Amino acid sequence: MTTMLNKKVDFPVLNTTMRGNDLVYLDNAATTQKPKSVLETMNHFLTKENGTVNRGVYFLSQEATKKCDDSRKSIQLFLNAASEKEIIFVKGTTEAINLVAYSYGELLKAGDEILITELEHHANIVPWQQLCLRRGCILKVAPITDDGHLDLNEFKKLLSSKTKLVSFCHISNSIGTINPAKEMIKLAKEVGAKVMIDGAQAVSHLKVDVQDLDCDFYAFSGHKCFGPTGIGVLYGKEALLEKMPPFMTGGDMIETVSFQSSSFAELPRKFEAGTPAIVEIIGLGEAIKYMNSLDFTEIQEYEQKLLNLAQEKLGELDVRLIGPTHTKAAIVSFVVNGVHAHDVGTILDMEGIAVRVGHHCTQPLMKRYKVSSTIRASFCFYNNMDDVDALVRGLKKVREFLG
Amino acid sequence: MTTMLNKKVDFPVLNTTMRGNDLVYLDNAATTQKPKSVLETMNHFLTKENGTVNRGVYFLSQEATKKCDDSRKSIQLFLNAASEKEIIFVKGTTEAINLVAYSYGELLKAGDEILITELEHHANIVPWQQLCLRRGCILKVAPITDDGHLDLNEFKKLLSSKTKLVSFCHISNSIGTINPAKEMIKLAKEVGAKVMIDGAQAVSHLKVDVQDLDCDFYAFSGHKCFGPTGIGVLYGKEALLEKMPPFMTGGDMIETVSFQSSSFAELPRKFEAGTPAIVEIIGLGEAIKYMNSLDFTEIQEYEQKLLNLAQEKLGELDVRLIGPTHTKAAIVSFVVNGVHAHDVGTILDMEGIAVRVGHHCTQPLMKRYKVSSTIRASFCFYNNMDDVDALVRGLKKVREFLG
Amino acid sequence: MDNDRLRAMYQEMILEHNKSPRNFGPLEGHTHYGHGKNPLCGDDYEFYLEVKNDVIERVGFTGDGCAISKSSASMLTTMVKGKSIEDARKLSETFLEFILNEGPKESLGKLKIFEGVKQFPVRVKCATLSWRALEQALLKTKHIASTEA
Amino acid sequence: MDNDRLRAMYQEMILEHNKSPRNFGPLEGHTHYGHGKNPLCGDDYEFYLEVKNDVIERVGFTGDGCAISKSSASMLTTMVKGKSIEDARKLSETFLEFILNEGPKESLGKLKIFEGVKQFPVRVKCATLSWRALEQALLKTKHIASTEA
Ligand SMILES: Cc1ncc(COP(=O)(O)O)c(C=O)c1O
Ligand SMILES: Cc1ncc(COP(=O)(O)O)c(C=O)c1O
Repeated sequence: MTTMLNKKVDFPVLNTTMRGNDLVYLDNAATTQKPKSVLETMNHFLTKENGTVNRGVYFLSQEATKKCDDSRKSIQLFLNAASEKEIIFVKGTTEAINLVAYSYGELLKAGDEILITELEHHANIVPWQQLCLRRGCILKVAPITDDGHLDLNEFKKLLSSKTKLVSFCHISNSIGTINPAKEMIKLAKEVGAKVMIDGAQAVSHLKVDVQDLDCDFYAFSGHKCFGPTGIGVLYGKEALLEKMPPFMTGGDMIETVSFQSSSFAELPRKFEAGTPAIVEIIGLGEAIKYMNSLDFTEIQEYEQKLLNLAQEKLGELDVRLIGPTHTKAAIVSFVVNGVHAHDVGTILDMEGIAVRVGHHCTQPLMKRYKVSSTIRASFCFYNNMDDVDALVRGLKKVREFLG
Repeated sequence: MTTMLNKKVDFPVLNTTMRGNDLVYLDNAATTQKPKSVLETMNHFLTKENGTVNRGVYFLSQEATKKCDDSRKSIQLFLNAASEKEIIFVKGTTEAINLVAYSYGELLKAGDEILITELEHHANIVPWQQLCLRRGCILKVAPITDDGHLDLNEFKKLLSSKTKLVSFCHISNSIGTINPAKEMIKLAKEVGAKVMIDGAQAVSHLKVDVQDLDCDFYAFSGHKCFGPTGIGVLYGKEALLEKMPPFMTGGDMIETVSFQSSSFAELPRKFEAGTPAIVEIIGLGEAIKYMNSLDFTEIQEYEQKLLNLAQEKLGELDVRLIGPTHTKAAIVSFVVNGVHAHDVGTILDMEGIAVRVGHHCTQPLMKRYKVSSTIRASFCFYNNMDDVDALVRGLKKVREFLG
Repeated sequence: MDNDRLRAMYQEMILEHNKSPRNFGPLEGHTHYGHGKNPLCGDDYEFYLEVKNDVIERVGFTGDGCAISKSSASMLTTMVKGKSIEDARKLSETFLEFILNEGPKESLGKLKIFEGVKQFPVRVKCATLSWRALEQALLKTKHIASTEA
Repeated sequence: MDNDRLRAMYQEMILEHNKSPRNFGPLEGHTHYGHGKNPLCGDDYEFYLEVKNDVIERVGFTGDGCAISKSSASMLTTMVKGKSIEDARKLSETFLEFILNEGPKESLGKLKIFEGVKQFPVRVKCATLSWRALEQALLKTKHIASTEA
């Protein structure tokens, strides 16, 4: 336990005190904190350089345009996408999935099947349900085993020539499972299905390479990887995006408009209607730069140490761990036996410890485990062993108070 | 010309120098600058208080939730909406219109008519065209007169019991026309049509009262009224929003989710899928506070003075003014005879003057006036008479250079 | 200080009701029914009342949630049993006024114990949920099959 | 300084071509056609070439746009007239290399005059638009009705 990454210094919020203690922030799966460099870049832009993009011949607008273009370029490189045209700015993972459901969905017909898994966040369930209602498609769900891993055999059995799209999370936000994405994609491709990956939880934990994965779509949210809210990314393979109709329409995404008909701009703008989230795009670009300064191998090792320590120490308490214990990200979901998660959350809050309690937008998964809610501690590389200790101390206090 | 509002001091960007001169920012219709209070509020939140909303029992999340609720409340009061349930956060006007086109659009059938005007921004044209393609509705367009005002007679003639929705801009972004919204709404209601107002340009120029207007939908963008990008508002009447199906789906907008079906949360969350644009909502709340500190009657008078001066001085040059000269906001659109707008923009930029050149996302309106582009100077209350003078000086320089 | 606030909320009696809720279980032959649900935290309770001659003769509840919501539900059932519909409604109003605003607590009896929850704004909903469900139940009579009428 | 930059871009010859574009107008009996368009600023030009035995014999253009794009289009037509397809392509390549990167200008003749545009990154597209359209035209033969073949 010698390597301490000691990254808290980069994140102003982590250096605030909370209810008299140092803040122990363990809700990283909900939203991460932002490094100083991101905050300064955004603030600098808004105080010195604010302007709109794409259309201005004047300096402020040229600079803003250039910065947004640069951010798109960094994201392309970050994901190893083949072209900048494949990087579409959206407001978050949820919009990205809805975009695909509405737009790629237009290419589907009644009887076509969409396959998801039991691990999914509501954002990767409901848009497909709605698509099925609109177009008569059928939603199939691949089950997981009791230990929280995808049941690959069942997954295979559910794949057929009817499967037009497979959509699954790279990492489960609720119990931390890391899906065997490459293998799943290979299997899906064998039956000719397209594959979408909900990467909301993945980009902050592991190195993503969309070409190596060979997925058709990949989505993530800026606010979950050290960037601002209001911005996210949909990666899509160029050839597929070309075939898809636009989702939202309006300014900036058209070529010509007449009252009779309109023609659409080239990728990526075809999918980016309206004034973009300019300062958010610039902030996300800076967050990518921050991530590029990290060594993801080191981060993974470090986070696994945190995870192991947390699982070990929680194992000594009267709690029930939910989900996998290996091949998972540093996300621990558990219930304190005999105590409701909400009460646990309140008492931890009084100690300055931020965890998430509830269903984590994965109600079907909660049902699978026969719990209505869990306590979730989700770690980031900026957490340290002291944070684990604080959590354990907090849980002991829960027992003191609630017996 | 005695009243000088002298508000530039509140806006940091306006106090920067540009190419050796004071920045003369006349592209307010594209995006406005943000007052210090908005910048500080956002920066404070991100550096000290960042957390997610709605789901956390811990302090940061509670505070963020409260601030977002407060912002929604301010917007309700600002628009004089009947309830907070009627205020839906979206990423901007474009998303707001697309939301209505997708969701209210589901209630329309083949042959139903949608009526817009010749003044509209692409954001208020293309979503309806796409809706018409999807559902077999018919798009009708009310013409304007040569002087840039809606032809009310023609508008009346186009209304019929087939008209299900009338959608028009409160103020034209391209030529500044202020539409007679109340009268248009009254006429539309007589045939039973619902009315949507694209208020992108209006909220920064005049006091909006949605109950007094009696419109069914009203949309605006945060970045055009002193708030951040990535956030906007759709106002909708509660009873109508209740009848409409959700647009985007996912986390936070559901009540229960199972793999068989899902039920949706109450308004406004039914229309707000995914993690909201938290810091942007908070920033917008602060922008509303700023606007509440202003006297809109005074602002309108002042802006009209700027407008009159600009029109008078431009009239003395060899330029052609496009659009109305009265009942309009302080937006002046013109062409310099014999010189292309793009060249004008470049030369003005060299003087530190930011204007917009192009079609302003209103190609059909440009066609109506038989121009491919115009130069648009759009004023805000923080502009002053010196800015008008600078523009005129800049235009004289254009002549010097381009003959 | 924080420990004091916690102790003020998690009173002995609250914890005791949470551990051993009264009137727990569905009620056969109920005449009124109410459902209270907080989708954000997952609290979910159902209430069953048997009302005869305007008096709540029997009451039961099922469901699950945090200590505050469960003890609130349990204490609710003990408080409204035997009360007239009118009096139950009044009690509910007084309790909600007390918890949500600055309403007086004199007439609340042992419900005063929820005062500590007011220090925890996000938890206030937990205390009010069952009372909202009661109000709903008192509005919506569930007409039971005719033999019972 | 800014005036100098402006003067460097808006050279006399550029302004002169803008005012009196050469080879302006459509070309009857053309064999090749190209269309260049910048949806952001509205520049829109069409090019017509008559190619015989691999040589551009006649050339014409129509359309509208800023001074830079129009003079670029006009000068293009004067430069490629009489050239072989091969040579026109080479000229286009050299010009684009010169404007977009740091390519040599020696062989560009009077096209060197566009050097000043490089100081205005957003205007570079205006200078390159017509050359892109030319490349497109040289790729896409427009087969004219058989009597002309
Ligand atoms: C009248 C009008 N409508 C709609 C829009 C679109 O707004 P946004 O780009 O913020 O979505 C704009 C601004 O571009 C506008 O001026
Ligand atoms: C796995 C997963 N998918 C999707 C989402 C939705 O992301 P957002 O709310 O940023 O749109 C989240 C986060 O809430 C998530 O964890």
